[in-house]
Amino acid sequence: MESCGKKRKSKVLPLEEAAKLVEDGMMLGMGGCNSHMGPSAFAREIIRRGVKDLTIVPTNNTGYQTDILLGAGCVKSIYISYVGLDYIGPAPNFRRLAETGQLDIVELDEMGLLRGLKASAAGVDFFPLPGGIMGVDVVKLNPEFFKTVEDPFTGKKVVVVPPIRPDLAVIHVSKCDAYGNGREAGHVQDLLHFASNKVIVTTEEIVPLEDTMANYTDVTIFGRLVDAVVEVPYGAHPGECHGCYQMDEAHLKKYQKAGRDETTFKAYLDEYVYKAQNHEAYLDKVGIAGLLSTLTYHKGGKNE
Amino acid sequence: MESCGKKRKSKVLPLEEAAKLVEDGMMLGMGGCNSHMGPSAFAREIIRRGVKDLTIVPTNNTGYQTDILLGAGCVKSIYISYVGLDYIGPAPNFRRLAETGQLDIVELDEMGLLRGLKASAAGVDFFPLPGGIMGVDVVKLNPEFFKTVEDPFTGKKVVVVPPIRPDLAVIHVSKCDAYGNGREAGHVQDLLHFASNKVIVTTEEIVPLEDTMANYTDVTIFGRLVDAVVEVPYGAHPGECHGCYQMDEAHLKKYQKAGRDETTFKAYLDEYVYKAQNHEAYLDKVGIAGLLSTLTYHKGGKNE
Amino acid sequence: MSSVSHANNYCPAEIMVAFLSRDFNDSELGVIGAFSQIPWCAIRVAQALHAPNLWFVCGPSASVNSKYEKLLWSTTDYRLHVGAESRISLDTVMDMQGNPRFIDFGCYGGFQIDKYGNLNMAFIGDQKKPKFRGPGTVGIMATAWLRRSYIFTHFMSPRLFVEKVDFISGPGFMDGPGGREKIGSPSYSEGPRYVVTPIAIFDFDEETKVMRLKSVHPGHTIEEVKSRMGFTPIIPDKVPETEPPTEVELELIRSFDPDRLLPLLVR
Amino acid sequence: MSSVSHANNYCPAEIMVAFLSRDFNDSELGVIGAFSQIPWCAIRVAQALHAPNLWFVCGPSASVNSKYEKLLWSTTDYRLHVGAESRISLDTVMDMQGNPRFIDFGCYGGFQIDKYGNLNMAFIGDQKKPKFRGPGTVGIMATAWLRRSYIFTHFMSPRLFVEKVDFISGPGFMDGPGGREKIGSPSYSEGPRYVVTPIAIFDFDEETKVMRLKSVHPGHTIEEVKSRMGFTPIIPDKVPETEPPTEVELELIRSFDPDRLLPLLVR
Repeated sequence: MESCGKKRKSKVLPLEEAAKLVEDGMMLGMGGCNSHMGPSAFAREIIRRGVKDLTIVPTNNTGYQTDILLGAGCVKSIYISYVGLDYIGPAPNFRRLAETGQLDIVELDEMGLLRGLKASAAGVDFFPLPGGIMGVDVVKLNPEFFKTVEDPFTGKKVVVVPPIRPDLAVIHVSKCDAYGNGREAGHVQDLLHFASNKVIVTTEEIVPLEDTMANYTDVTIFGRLVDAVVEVPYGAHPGECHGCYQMDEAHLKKYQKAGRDETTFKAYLDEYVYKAQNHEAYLDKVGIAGLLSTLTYHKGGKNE
Repeated sequence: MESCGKKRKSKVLPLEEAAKLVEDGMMLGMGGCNSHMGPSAFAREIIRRGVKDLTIVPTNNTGYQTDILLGAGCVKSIYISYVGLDYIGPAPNFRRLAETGQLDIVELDEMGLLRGLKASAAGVDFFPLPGGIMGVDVVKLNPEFFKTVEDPFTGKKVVVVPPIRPDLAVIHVSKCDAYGNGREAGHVQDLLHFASNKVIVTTEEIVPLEDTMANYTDVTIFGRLVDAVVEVPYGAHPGECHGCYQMDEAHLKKYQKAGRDETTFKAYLDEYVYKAQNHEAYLDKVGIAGLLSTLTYHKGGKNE
Repeated sequence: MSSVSHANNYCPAEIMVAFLSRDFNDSELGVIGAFSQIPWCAIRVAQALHAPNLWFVCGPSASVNSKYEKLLWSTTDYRLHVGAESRISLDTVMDMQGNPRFIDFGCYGGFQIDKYGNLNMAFIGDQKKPKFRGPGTVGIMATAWLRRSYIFTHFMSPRLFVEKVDFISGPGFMDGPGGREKIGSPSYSEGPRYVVTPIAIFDFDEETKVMRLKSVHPGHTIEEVKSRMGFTPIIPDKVPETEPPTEVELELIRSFDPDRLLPLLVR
Repeated sequence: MSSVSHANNYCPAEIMVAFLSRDFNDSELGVIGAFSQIPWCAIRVAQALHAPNLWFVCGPSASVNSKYEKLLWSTTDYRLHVGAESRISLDTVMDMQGNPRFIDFGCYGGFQIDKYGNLNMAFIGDQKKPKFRGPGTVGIMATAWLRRSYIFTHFMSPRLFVEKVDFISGPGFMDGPGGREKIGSPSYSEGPRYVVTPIAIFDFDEETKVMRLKSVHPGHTIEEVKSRMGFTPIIPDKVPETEPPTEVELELIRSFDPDRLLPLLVR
């Protein structure tokens, strides 16, 4: 008697279908921290689709997942606090395009960026920053983003930032059910999906609802806000997916080298994105040895 | 070689010692929601100490744990969004003292109260509220708390609230280790301890650090901010402690009845607080039958 | 509806549950507060009957999509974490209320409700020494922010339904047309949609924003409704009977209320 | 210290770790960012040696009091959740930076550091077409907010130590005395305390806020230090040698760095 026969609707989509939600000119929120937990497979898929003129909003640090979009010509503008490949080195396309004047960079700091996202998540018109940022260079460079109001309680001047509201956010997690309840194993970047108009979750594994319920206090992605769930094993490769696999250091070094030059990066894209026409073909190209290397926690060094 | 012999210092204090941290005139943050998860034993202990002139800041809804302080004459002023005993009925002392003009009530709503706490947690000078509160009665009644600024981005008028920063917060949890890493089993009221200058955690059980580490994603109380950890089994009684025991409905009904009148409430305090000179004596007074009744999930009704 | 078989042995709270549940749409997100037995049942019935994708947050317990089997007195009860799909912090609950993507509806009450659907949960008289002291505004300012809200009551009386509330805890249409705009409510926030009581249902006149009788529950009359109110609502020429719970609805409602709390709630 | 036996076979990063670890106090809370191998080691050594109650948050991995056994290249590595006592959301990390009760210290770097301890992580030249594009300001605006900060570098050169940074990502003393007050830094925030490099340690003159040579590591000279800087720091009449790691410290450092990453980090 407790069921009407109508079933709860799955939000699961194939990668190719979910990628169609990304339209030219969108503001796209990119999950991940450095190259960890980035929706890398999703980024490669929208490159294949030839998406243009994106504005990228990363959740603070971003790496491969954003740099590859830059190198593939998908991006017009980017909000930044950090773009880089962690200890591997600079994000090569970011640096090259910036230094040749081909990239519109909204030069923020972490606090400005994340408080802009919080303002959006909270549905408020701006967010005040702590004292100590007044007249600092990020503020001077972005007079349209950092503004000053008078604190009505003390008369003190306070810097505030406006809401940043991506049209669509893409977040990679280790586990998510078909209804969008997702679990981040490591760091918690739930802020991005609360701040965005649409949300795509890519996940290493689609888990049954029962698994969600058995671990409900670990759910960090609020399923109701999720528009599509995409199962993409190794979806963060060559970045790390917390709880699943490590960074593919060898691949990232290759990537980093290729990206320093337009020609060599085109060759990289040809090999790993265009000729590898889908995610499975990409993984084939990376090869079993490459994938297995990311499963070994203790590599290199005497303990390993 | 990894240890210097110096040991990590336990924050564990007996209830009587921890209660001494509460001083006359303090702004005291009270955890709990309605009478659930309230630091009730702690409240009774500060009544025994005869603390005066407190300003109470509850994390939104509050019940027994605050009402008993009001009835015992410990409180000068209270920030409110809700004081009541849930389905049991009105918080009797709150109502009686308010209706006889003996209580200074800062009449807020949940958003104003919790955003004030968030401003404090974030170390910012104010917090903006969503549109829709301009000129509403809570705002009119508290011109010093709800102020208006012009949004520098749109020119729109925005209502903002100042930080609320309790001198001391008291929070009850089901599990906490000796270093202050606490876990709330049900709802998450971490905001209060982030917003306060000092924090006392009362806990049903002090767990070993290993237990914390094995469940670290469920830790909601950040141990570094905690000044004292107090083991108080049945510390939320007669309220519910999520994951441990249910409300003692019979006791709360008795309490509710007693609190309607000054004389009967004095008798209640005598019986359960003053003559029961410590928490164990209180539990003795409640009796085993009363305590056991709160352990039965399915009571009353045909399924039960 | 001609082939639908209606029940006639329901209690007042059950017709209220049935009415509300039909108005909750699939894929929406509802939020319920404390003392919300009727909305809880309505959500569970809607999920089972026509809205399997309806999400709900039980505010006081912080649980999302709780699957606890039966109605409880308190929505702060930990049992409402049974079958939950996540839990949310108080700070996120605040975010949800301002965020346009988040909550579709909430259900609220008060000890005073006026003709513009404003609610009072705070006090009557002088705030420093009130004639009547209520528990406080709680989270019902949300009626200013959410996409829509429902007002529900456990009884009807002229002291509950007043011309003008003494204090607005939950903004309805404030002082009438344009009232919500004046306080800055977002344009997507329609305000209170229905007032659901044990004997009748009201909506609000599109033009004047005054409470309007929409239907009277079987067994009750317009005169009875009027006599239990402190102001006269708009009463259209034809006022239909409220559709009773169907047999299917009633069976479902009772499956969620095996302890029969609903009949105790509204007598 | 007379009875303490010092090591002499340490690498530059190891003397840096030893120096920092001695300055981290018991019961404090430190925060570390990305590419922070030296601060990570210093915290672990301090915890083991003299500050068992030192807390630390590994910002990129969001873990609190990680007990992972050995130094890793990346502080975003999931292994840093091993033995963690909690994890914190990005939003809470932001709260922590403004909240006066929270963080005692952080350790930061940049590709330009100037005589007032200002850091640049963003760019050199015209922002629209920079001569050099760095990764961005990240979270090092925190130097304006935290109780104190440390600057650490993996090398020394005149291009790193410049008279004036092209862009202030992390405020040191800005343009000198009163500089932090002008930007509104809280009064409890002392700014950068030490600059820790592979060959020397600096502090800041109390009056002028100009970087001042505090000590030179054994085997290095004042002249060498000066030759590797693009400005002349204050050089007191007597500049002592930096105290090397003790045998005990060095053994501990290496116990946390069994893979010997530190020697690779600073050559």
